[in-house]
Amino acid sequence: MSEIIIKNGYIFDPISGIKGDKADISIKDGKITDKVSSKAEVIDASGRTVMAGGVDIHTHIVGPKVNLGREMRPEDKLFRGSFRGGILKQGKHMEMGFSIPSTWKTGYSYARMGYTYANEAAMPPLMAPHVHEEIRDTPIIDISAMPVFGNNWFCFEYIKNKEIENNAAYVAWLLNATKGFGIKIVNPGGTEAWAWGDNCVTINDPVPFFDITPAEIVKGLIETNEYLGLPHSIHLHGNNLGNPGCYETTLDTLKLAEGYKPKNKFGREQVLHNTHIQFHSYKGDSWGTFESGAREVMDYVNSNKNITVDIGAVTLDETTTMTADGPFEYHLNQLNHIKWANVDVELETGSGIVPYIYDKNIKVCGIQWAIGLEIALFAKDLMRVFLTTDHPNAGPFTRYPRVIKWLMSQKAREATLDTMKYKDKVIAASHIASMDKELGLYEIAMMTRAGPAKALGLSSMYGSLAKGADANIAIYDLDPTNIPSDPELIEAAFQNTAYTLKEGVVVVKDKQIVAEPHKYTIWTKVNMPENAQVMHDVKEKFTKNYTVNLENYAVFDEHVHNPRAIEVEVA
Amino acid sequence: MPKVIENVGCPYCGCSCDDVRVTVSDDGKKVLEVENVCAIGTEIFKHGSSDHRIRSPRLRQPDGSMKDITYDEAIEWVAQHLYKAKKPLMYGFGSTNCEGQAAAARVMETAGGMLDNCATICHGPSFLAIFDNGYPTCTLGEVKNRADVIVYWGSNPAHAHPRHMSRYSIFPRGFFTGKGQKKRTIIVIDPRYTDTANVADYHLQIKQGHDYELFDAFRMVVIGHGKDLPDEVAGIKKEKILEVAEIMANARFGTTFFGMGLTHSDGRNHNIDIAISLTRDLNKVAKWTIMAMRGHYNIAGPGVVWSWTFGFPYCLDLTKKDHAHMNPGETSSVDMAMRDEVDMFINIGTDAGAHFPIPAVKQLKKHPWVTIDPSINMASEISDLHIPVCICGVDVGGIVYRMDNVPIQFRKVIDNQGLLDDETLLNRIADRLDELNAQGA
Amino acid sequence: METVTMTLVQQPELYLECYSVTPDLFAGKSLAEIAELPAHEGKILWKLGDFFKFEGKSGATAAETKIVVNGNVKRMKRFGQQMTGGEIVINSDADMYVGGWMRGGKITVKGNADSFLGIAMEGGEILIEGDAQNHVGSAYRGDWRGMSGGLIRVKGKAGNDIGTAMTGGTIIIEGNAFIHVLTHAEGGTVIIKGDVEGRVGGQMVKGDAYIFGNLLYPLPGFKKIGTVEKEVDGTTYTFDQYIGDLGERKTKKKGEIIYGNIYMKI
Amino acid sequence: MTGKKLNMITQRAVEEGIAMEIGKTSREYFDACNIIEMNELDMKELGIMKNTNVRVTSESGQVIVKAVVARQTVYPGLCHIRQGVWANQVVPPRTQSTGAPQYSGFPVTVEPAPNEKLKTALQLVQGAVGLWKGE
Repeated sequence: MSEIIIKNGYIFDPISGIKGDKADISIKDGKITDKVSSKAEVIDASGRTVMAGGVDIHTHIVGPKVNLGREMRPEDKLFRGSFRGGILKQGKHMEMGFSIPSTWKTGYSYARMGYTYANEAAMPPLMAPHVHEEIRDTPIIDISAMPVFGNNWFCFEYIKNKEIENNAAYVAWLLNATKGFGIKIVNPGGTEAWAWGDNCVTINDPVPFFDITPAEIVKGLIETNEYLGLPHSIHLHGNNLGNPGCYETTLDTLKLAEGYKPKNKFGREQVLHNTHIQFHSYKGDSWGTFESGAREVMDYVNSNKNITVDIGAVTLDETTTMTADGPFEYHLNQLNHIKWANVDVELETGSGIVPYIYDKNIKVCGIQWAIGLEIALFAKDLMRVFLTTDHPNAGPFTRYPRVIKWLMSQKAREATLDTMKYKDKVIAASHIASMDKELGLYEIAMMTRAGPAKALGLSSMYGSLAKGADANIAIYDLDPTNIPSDPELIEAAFQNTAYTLKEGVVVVKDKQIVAEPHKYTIWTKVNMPENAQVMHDVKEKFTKNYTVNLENYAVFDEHVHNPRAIEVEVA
Repeated sequence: MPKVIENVGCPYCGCSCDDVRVTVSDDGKKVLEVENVCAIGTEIFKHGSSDHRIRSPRLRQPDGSMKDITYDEAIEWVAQHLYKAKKPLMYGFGSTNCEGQAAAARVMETAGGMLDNCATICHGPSFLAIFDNGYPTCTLGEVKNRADVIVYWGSNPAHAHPRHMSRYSIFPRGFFTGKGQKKRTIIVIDPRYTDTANVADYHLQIKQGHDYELFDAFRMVVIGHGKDLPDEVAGIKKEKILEVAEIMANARFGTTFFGMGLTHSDGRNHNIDIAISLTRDLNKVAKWTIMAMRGHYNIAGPGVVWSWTFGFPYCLDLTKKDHAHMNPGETSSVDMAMRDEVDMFINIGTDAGAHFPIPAVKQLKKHPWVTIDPSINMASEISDLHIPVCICGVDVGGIVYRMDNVPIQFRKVIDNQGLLDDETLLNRIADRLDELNAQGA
Repeated sequence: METVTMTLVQQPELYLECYSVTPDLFAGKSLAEIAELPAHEGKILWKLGDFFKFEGKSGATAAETKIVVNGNVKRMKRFGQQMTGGEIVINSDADMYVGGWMRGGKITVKGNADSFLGIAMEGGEILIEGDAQNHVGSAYRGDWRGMSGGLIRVKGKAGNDIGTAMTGGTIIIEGNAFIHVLTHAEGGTVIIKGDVEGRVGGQMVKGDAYIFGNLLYPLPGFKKIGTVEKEVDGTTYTFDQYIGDLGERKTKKKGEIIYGNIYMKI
Repeated sequence: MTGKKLNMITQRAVEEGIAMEIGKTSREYFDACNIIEMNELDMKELGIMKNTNVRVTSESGQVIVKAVVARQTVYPGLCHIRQGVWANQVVPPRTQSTGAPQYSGFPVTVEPAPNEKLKTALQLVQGAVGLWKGE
């Protein structure tokens, strides 16, 4: 079948340890290989940077909460079309939306940035068919979605009763029913409390009526995850997000992982992934005394190898915040008084949505921006610290190139600081001005593909240019031997690739979408004996408490688009 | 042997009940019996296997009569007319699965036209309110398991959503609501003493068209300005307002269900907008949610599908081809009809002939009119072309969105007997349009 | 100031979107270039020259350019959209979005204007000699930032949603208005010289409404606090002052609660 | 004119829902939808006998329907025609720039018309667009 050779590029592939060597990449039948015939199509990458396709470990791009965000923000689309200088139609469909792009724009934009995999960070199990409908309509990129478990009534009961085996059987059943990828936890216990208008702001606040604490939920789910040996670890958005002083809760939460070791066949080394840690690294006791806690948090992360994090960098845009952390969004809305959506989901989870403007002329926003970057700059091991904006919460994913620019260039950071109204106060409350570290392309490759792929347990398929991996490749118009002194050119290079290949098909050429080949839904199939107790419990809850029949709950096969199962055996 | 199919979704109202039991004939062509379903749902399943069902497209002839044509001919007719029209409008989708709605999006993006759904004359104002003020809501199971105070405002589920009260709101016993109706307080606000008001603890017989004032009054009480209330607001005495506001503020978990009484009266979206503001206020003192009583079993569907496709739930202007525009009042079906803004009309999965004000029907009828619908209805009987299709939930399955935006997977219960489903039909029209566009370019 | 006169020579079959008719887009262009500017009729992309003939000449900048529109352009939308300066005079009725998102300059419509007049306007001046329809100086759907500056004067009457989500600027309706004035407003001034059916200041955080005629259905959320004299549109009158919306959140300035105001002319 | 100005609304009824699914050309739909529900006091004042025909006129049209005392009662001055073909002969298409017509809360004049005949749905709709072939 088809053969391609990418010639003379500068290769950055942390999975293989290649740090900018000039080499060729061979592709055959959609996979990376070591050699191809002379008939192979040649792509000239001389003077360009070659990396594996980007892997986004945490993003909100498909599903009910994302879509309600799209629905409730027509103004996010106003004058953003080509009509007034926006994106001209390139693919099969028009591209709409800025902070919450349409599914079509989402796929096209990721591909143009050289990304080929995205992990949807929160799927309400009851709404799984919706998530899969949107996956079908998101072109080019492979997508996995993580069901949320941190406020699930079944998990509460099993963990409270210390029935890890039953909890594992339930998790396995739900991953299968929803075609989900791994265990997501959002504000453990707090979202259930929010169903009564309450919250859990420390890891020891009891969940109303359930006689369990967030700490117990997190530990129980770590044990469950390692019992099953899932490709990814638990993926945690902890308690008390976004409040001044929350870094202490974060440290308490991270310490819950102490003593746990990863158990899996996928090369994953962490037991806990703490997502968008920028939002969890705030010091101070009010908005007035708000300051960066990035150093304290990263000191802990740096010295504990069983933890990974993603940064959740603030991009200083008007965006839309959305999370399964229902109480957080309510309180955010009490601060900014823009519109507020909330969806509590029976027995499982909740969510909230509030538009938000990270205004460079507001002191707190400036400090938040600094913290996101500090997290990455303090990191000692960038294979454990990943680039995200918690899209769209801290900013749209289409700003990743801008975050890369800030990480690679102190000059760019200073230029942004200079535009802030309260520059001096931002500097006083953060570390950013004193940090002269500038990341290189190898480190960017760690943060954007190799690291996330490894943490997801998928590095044999994604985020790698090693033989046998999917031929997902980004070729950037950036010469590593001659990095431009103007940081804007770095951003421009990462915004639109010279080429993006998805499974060996050129999908972007010269910054334009040129093909929309088939794509996968990645999910985790746990093979384990049926657990009679758990199936009994499931039937009972569906009879008594759910409003959807059990037989209509699991996503029908015909509604799952191109599934690609990651198989796990549990005896 | 007749076959029993369980867990079937009911294609009638926004309750989207998924517990229907249907018995079908041995050959899979006839519905013999339907259980667990309201009186209206029963009729749909019966109609699905009726001998009177239209099974072939029909084209109006110069003498006014209708003549059977093939699907191929019908597809060609629609594609050619869409291609020629400067601003065609496709409207409907109350009775179409999401797959069909996605295919419709493709057709109208390809054609460069207007795309709208029944919400435009129904809960469209609710969308406008959601745009302006958000939507603090929940799934129906939350109401069942937690709610102790229920408000039906301008909605009459006893008639419009026959199983709503028994499955989700007033009567069911849930996890924290083991006593069912006994421990729930039901408040109905409606200018009529409806059959729903008949089962309520409180009926506030509001002066029609003055809901906004009453919401304002409730908000004053919640925020602490109860003493500043006038003696009467919208026909309701101050004492009664204070009493009911107190019940709402003391709820453990409350839900306001609202309907056409708010969306169709003066102020439209503003009546819902202020209801959302009241909901937000109540969350300072209680837990409160709000939900639109969406009419059809999948009328939430197009809003969901088109939001991820284009970013807007309805009233879409796709004429510019590389970006979408939406502004109800301008891009809404009835407004466009009355202003004579469009030059072709496709009525799909609804009956604009019966449900639009007659002046709007007359305006649209000045241009080519296509009806895509399983039934004979007013729209089909005035159209130039009627294309029959499968009924979602009867002879084709698919995903539908319940009134709380929970996706429900519908099953097919009988054989389609040669009828095309919406998705297939629309994709074939889009394929043909692609060809015409390619030839034209 | 230079003047371009555009005269209708061909009526469109449907509605024509005249988003290109702004001093900004005309400035510095020859008449032939102006005639090449785009206009949409449904999905058909036309040129302005397909419908209008052009005379005169444009100025070097928007501020130095005046556009006079002749002929019946009742079925044409979006005149003066996003303009930043200069002037447009329309000697006819005009359709929706006259002066939408306008930032500066002046528009005069000698006849009636349809809905969404001056939507999300930031500055400049609009004068409508006839009536306007709904959503005068309101916000675009979903936006909490409505009209923020400038002046809209409608000599005739207007419909519902006047100054919705307004944050600044002034709207004067010399005739009657229907319902929803300054709903959700956080600033700005609306003067209605005729009668209003109701719903003035609902959900209003801040802002000032002046009503010269009757207000048929006042909202419960407004409370009378006194009588004041105020100069409005050049003349001084005595008003009863009401504050509200007492159901809506309020901001504070120097410890004082700021209310929205309705001034009813005595 | 002997009529009286009333405020009209149109809403869903379960009878209408059932009949609609049977078919809009059915006897059931005809029976379910061509009635106006009124307050007894208004009917007395207008001299309308129960179950006799009346003429309802609005700014945008008129229709003959049968007057009944509302079971789901309306207060004096308010009347209700179930949603559907007959109601839509008089519903004003104005939308207040929202897209939704004035289905609820518009002035109509109701006057006795005991000798006028009710029209079928098809007669009304096809008649409005010049396609009605019957008498």
